[in-house]
Amino acid sequence: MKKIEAIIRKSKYDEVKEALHAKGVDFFTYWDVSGIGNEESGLTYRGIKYSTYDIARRVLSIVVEDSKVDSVVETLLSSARTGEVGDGKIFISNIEKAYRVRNSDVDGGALS
Amino acid sequence: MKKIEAIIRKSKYDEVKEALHAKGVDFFTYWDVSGIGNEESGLTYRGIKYSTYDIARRVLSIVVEDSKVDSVVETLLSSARTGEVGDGKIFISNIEKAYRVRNSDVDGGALS
Amino acid sequence: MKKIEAIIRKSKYDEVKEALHAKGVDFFTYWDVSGIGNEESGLTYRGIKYSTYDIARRVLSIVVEDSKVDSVVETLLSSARTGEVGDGKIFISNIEKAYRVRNSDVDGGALS
Amino acid sequence: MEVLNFTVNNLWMMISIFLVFIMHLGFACLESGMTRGKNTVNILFKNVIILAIGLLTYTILGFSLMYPGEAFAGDWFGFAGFGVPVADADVTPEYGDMTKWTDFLFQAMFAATAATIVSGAVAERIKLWPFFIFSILYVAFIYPIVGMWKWGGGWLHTLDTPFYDFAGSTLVHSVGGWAALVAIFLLGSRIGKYKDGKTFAIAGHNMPLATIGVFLLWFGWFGFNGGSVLSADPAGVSKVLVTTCLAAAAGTVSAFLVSYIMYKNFDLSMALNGILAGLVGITAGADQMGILDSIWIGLVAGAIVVFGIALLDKLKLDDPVGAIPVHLFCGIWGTLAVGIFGDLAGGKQIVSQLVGIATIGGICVVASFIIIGGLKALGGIRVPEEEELVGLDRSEHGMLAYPDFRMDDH
Amino acid sequence: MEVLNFTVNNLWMMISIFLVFIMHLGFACLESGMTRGKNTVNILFKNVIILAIGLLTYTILGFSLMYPGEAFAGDWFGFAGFGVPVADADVTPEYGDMTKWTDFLFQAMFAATAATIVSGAVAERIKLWPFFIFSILYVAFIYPIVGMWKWGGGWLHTLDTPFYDFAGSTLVHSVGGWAALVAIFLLGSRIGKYKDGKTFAIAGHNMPLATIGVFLLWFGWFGFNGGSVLSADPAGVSKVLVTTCLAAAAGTVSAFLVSYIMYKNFDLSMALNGILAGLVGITAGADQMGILDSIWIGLVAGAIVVFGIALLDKLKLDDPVGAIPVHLFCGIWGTLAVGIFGDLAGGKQIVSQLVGIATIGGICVVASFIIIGGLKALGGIRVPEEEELVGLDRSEHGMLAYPDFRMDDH
Amino acid sequence: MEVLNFTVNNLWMMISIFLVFIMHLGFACLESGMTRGKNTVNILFKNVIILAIGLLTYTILGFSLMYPGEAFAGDWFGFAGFGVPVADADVTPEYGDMTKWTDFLFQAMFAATAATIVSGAVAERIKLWPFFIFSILYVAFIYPIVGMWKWGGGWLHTLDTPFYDFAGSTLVHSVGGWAALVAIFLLGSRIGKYKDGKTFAIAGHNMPLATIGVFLLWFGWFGFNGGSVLSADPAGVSKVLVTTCLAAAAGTVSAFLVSYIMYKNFDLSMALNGILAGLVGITAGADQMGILDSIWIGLVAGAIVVFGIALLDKLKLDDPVGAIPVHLFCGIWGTLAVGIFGDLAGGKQIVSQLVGIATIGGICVVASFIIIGGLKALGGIRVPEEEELVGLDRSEHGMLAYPDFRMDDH
Ligand SMILES: Nc1ncnc2c1ncn2[C@@H]1O[C@H](COP(=O)(O)OP(=O)(O)O)[C@@H](O)[C@H]1O
Ligand SMILES: Nc1ncnc2c1ncn2[C@@H]1O[C@H](COP(=O)(O)OP(=O)(O)O)[C@@H](O)[C@H]1O
Ligand SMILES: Nc1ncnc2c1ncn2[C@@H]1O[C@H](COP(=O)(O)OP(=O)(O)O)[C@@H](O)[C@H]1O
Repeated sequence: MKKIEAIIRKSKYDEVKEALHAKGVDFFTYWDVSGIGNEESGLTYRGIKYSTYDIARRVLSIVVEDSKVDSVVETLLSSARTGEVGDGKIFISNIEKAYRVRNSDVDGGALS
Repeated sequence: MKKIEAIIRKSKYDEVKEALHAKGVDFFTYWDVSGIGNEESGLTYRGIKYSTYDIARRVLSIVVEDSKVDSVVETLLSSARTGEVGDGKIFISNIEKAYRVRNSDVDGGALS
Repeated sequence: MKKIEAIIRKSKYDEVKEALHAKGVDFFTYWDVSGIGNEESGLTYRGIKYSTYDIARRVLSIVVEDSKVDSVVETLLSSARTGEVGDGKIFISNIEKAYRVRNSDVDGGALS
Repeated sequence: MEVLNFTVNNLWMMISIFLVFIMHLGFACLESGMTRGKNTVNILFKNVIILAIGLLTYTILGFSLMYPGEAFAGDWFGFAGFGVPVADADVTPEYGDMTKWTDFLFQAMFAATAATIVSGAVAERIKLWPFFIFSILYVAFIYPIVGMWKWGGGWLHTLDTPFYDFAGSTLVHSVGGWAALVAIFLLGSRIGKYKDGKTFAIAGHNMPLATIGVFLLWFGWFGFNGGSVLSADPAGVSKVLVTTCLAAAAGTVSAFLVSYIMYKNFDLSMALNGILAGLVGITAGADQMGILDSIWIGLVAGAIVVFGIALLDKLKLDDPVGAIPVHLFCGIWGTLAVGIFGDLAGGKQIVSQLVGIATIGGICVVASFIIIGGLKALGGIRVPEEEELVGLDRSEHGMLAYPDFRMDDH
Repeated sequence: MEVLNFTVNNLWMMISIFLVFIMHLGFACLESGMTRGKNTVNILFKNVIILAIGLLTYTILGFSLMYPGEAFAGDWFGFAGFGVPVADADVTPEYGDMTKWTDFLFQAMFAATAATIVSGAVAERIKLWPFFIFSILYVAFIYPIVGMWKWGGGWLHTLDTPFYDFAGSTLVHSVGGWAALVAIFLLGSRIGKYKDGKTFAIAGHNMPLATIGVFLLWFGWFGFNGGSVLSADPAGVSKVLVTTCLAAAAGTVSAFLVSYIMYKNFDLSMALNGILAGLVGITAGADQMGILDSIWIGLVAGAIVVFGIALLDKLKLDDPVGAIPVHLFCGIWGTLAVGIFGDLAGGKQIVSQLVGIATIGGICVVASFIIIGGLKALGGIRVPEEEELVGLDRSEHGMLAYPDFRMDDH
Repeated sequence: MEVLNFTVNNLWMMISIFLVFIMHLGFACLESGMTRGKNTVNILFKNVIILAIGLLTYTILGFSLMYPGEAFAGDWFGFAGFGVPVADADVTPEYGDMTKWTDFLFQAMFAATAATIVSGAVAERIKLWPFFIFSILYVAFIYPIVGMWKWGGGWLHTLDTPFYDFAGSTLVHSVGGWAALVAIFLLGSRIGKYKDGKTFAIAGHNMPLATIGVFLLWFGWFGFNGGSVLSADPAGVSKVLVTTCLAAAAGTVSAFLVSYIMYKNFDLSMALNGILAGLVGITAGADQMGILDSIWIGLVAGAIVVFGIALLDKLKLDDPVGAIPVHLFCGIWGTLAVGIFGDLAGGKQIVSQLVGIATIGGICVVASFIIIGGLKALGGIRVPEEEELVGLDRSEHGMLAYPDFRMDDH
């Protein structure tokens, strides 16, 4: 199994979620993070402009079987893209074991 | 070393924490996430029911030595379980190196 | 590529960020977590002292090429340190693949 | 004695000013609480600026348009000249039950309300400049001209059976409500609200803030209705306070129960809207009703608001805070109720009420269409899609509402 | 002249109505701020509905039960019939220093307070329907019947040395406090509050909200105590305002210092409770005290609240917002203080105060036991454990307090 | 008749007390909203305690120092003895237009304001005890002594062309503002505010809270300025209300536009400060100005606040909430404006105004330097760096502002 971690724009979340559902990926976990990268955001507070590189982003963590990785990545790449700097990243890492808490199912059986 | 990431119900957190402590696992990191899975939650806002699959969950990230993995997983499986859909998942992955910032201890020595 | 996950004190964040920038690490993602470890924090609420081991921390997740790992870790170790209990941990794990959403760049090319 | 009487009446009216003033904070809290956290600075900003603009335009010409004087009795339009000249006699009992200063400020505080009602309905997607331009024009011209028809002694006031609107169910609330209706029709719904024929919930971000807002509005309504007696007359004012409170209480209970029956949940936002429904409903006849009348009016208003919210969603008209059900639907209901309940009830009164509702509705709709439609044609009134998704706070203001919020421990 | 005097007194009483009204917002803010974010909608909902219910039941029978008229002087019970009939004379000086409308509404605003006090203590675990049923019964019957004993001219008022309770340390605050005590005894503590013989902190979720609540309560207390003079008498009212403020200030300082000495931290929640302690403490004798008396009463009240909170925890009685130390303990203290300080001080007065405290405490405890115990036996009063853990907002309301809160940047 | 007149005036003054009281909540909300979430409990705590301390010290000696009586007319200092003795005649028309109780409490509510102004400027880094000691000394001695110079009949009042400060642009706001200036000079800026010659934004944590604060301050200002007429005189008070509101509205618009032109964004915090700027600006001459004067004063004040904020940053003086631009700069502007606009305008008046501004500024600066400098020398006034980074809530209070906040769904 692989863990796909996608760091995306918050404003793209709904689109990404629907694209994933359309591909049958109905299981994942997400949370909000700040990202430091190429995108700059201009804020002003009491006359002080501060261009911050800290941008609000959302991380999706999706664990899937190896065979599905490519299709999920493709879905993410297309649905999360605006083409502007700051669209985010996708990182793939290995998951050695997975359990479903409810009934102790393991691995493949635990993912859905 | 392995990283055990457990995605559990927020309402089970206290129980899980105590169970972990009882097993001598006194070190971990947690944060709140939303999970998309089998559980559905019914909310209503101004007459519109929206059944959301986004459920508030908590992730525990516990890095332990290989020998301890099974016992921690067992503890998690039993203490986080309600038996209802939505109890969460546990994912195990590999950690190659660990450091303690305070004194640059590494690996096993850094985990406690 | 490796993922460096550093769990640090929130109050050290600015220093760490600057140290990373000084080393040319301009790309990472961070979020706030609670950590359970050796540090204890005394709070009081309506006369009840509760010494909590849940401390607010910040996680920095930095994906870099293998060659850069050591220098980033060193930078983190020195900039995040106060020497007091609770300075945090650094965990290294393997990343198999990385994509840039904007243009589907992969791996090394996706990291900056 | 006369002077002392004048002092007392003036004192009460000044207090009413303070109360109506605080309604602006009520609106700001309610509207920002019921919308998303990414648009909070925007809503607050609009409410702050509208109040300032409203006070200034009312000074420049609003007051003169709305109260042009006896010379224009029975007319459709009048104007007494720019500014608010205050002669020596204007601060003595000669002027009436209060000084002209008091009179002016009480009316000025009312004026900004109409535009504030709109700001809730168009929230989360309208551009700032077009909104300000619309607000200035609406508060400076439409509100006072329509107000003149009745309160300024105009034609609705001199009908055989005069149109009756004690404190403004129609003259204030519906005037705001009609503009809100036109505005959201021209603006379109927020992204994600209606999709594939289904309605989605877009929950507000801060229910305590919304609750503070509604309580402050009720608090302010003591002055809105109570002050509309225009003197401290004990019998008159205290009766108005009782009818106002009972209608609000009845509106709460009925919105609570109706929404509970319909949707099987205890919906705080419905109960809050129920309070406002009762308050708007009683406003037109607060001085004409007895205890039971008020309770009936409130009960019906509370139900109207629940059904009204559902109706708008059916029509795919997106009103994030329920401004239209509350201010327009209950405003109409309250105005009609004057013909159905209380001392003025009767067929002729109902006709007059309908005439008032229809003509005022007509001009408000037309004016709003022209102004907002014009702005839409000229430069657009809606923020670009990307800005809406990111939130107006970041895109229009470059500021966030909670930039350094901390919840250290979980 | 008489009419003008009437107008002025009535005006002051109407203002007091507004002030007491805003206390309900104060309670809503305080209670929601001092409890967890997962139960916020629930608390706000209770406060909104209770106010509406309180006003309506007081209209239907509360006012008649509490002020049944001269015929029932010295009695334990009286009833003047359903509703609030207002005759023509009732809005003239014949009725007294204010119109009957004003009188009624002022009393009605007081009434809901008692139930609101309970809502804070039972927060985070009580079921909604039983709470509403209890509140209706308590506000409709117990509060007015007990109030009649003193303010309605009943037996406590006609004692040789009449029981004295100026604005309700006992008649309002303790009446709420006793019910709160019984309720939390029957309900049990929140999960996680007491475990293995230890007490755990369950911190509230929003201290600014709690602070707003307490300031609004102080603001409202100007009307609660000041209005209880029942006329605009300059000497009387202004003295009451001074004693009220000084007791509140003294309560703040003493709760701050006592808790600092005991716990070595600057506890905002204690300072806030200290304000309320001083206010409740002075309420029974606000018109009888001098400057120094008020300061003493406040200082003691501030200490009582700090020790009271600790005491309840010792007894494993879980009161999330400190309603019982504030309203019951300081209510008792304030009532007793009338016999110790100020113009009425004396042994006989102490005895009368004790009689009042005891009999009222007795009936409140018994009535609460019957009602709440009955509800517990019938269908249960506590939400299931799982729902409590998940939070009442989600489980009972299907709504969240901050569903779209954003803190974009860290 | 005389009694009734007395009753009415006293009633108005009591209402003004309530309004000025609520300004303390306004300050608490504004200051906590405009600072970071890790220092929120600290700010709230300071505001709560300062009010209590202010009321108590004013009771003990402040009132006597500020209003020592005729005997000290034209003097620099006077003292009428400890406490606030109230003789029988003091609650009758003999005393004046209100009872001594009312007079005292109105002045006491004013007193605490000065220290509260300071608390905003020194936020997020000052230690609690030194702050409390400073506040006690400043409120107990400096504020009343300076106030005596004018309002107590002292030397500024008996100048040939008396210094004029209607409601305290200088006597309250600048007195607080000067101390704030000295304090932040001695304290230094917050970590991270100025670095390598650049200024960084440290955004506040809760803009709705700040907005509530400003609206409540405006609400309170009705009593602050309106009450300073010291009677319910219809002409006088209602005029003051109008000038106050128009200056506030003009300040809003001008701060909005100036900051929009300078920084190209719609800055809510600037608009909010603009409201306060207008209010402080009009305060010295609220009773002397006409409609146009008020608007001019507000427009200038709104611009001053925007430039003032930029100026302080240039000087590396770190004022998190803009207390100094608002209260000091606009306080000076408002005081000068009395010589420029309105009924008193003229060269001699300008000179007197300058004399007042300078002497009061002088003594405030010197006194603040001695007190705060002394505290700094003795034990330090600033929290250790680590505590500042962690936040004062955790380090000084061991409490968090939002310990259990939930935003369940994203
Ligand atoms: N090396 C990295 N490690 C972790 N997160 C990264 C890394 N590089 C980028 N990110 C995340 O991806 C987000 C988008 O990257 P950014 O450089 O702004 O845009 P783009 O990928 O279009 O060049 C960043 O805000 C950050 O959260
Ligand atoms: N493949 C996955 N990748 C990441 N997180 C997952 C995955 N599947 C489930 N989860 C997480 O686990 C939670 C519980 O899963 P759910 O399917 O609701 O219940 P159950 O495991 O009992 O069937 C989800 O809310 C989600 O946060
Ligand atoms: N085994 C672990 N797995 C995951 N996170 C850990 C682990 N051990 C420590 N942490 C994180 O590191 C933080 C600091 O650790 P702590 O033990 O308090 O200090 P120190 O490392 O100085 O002994 C903890 O708050 C926790 O977030």
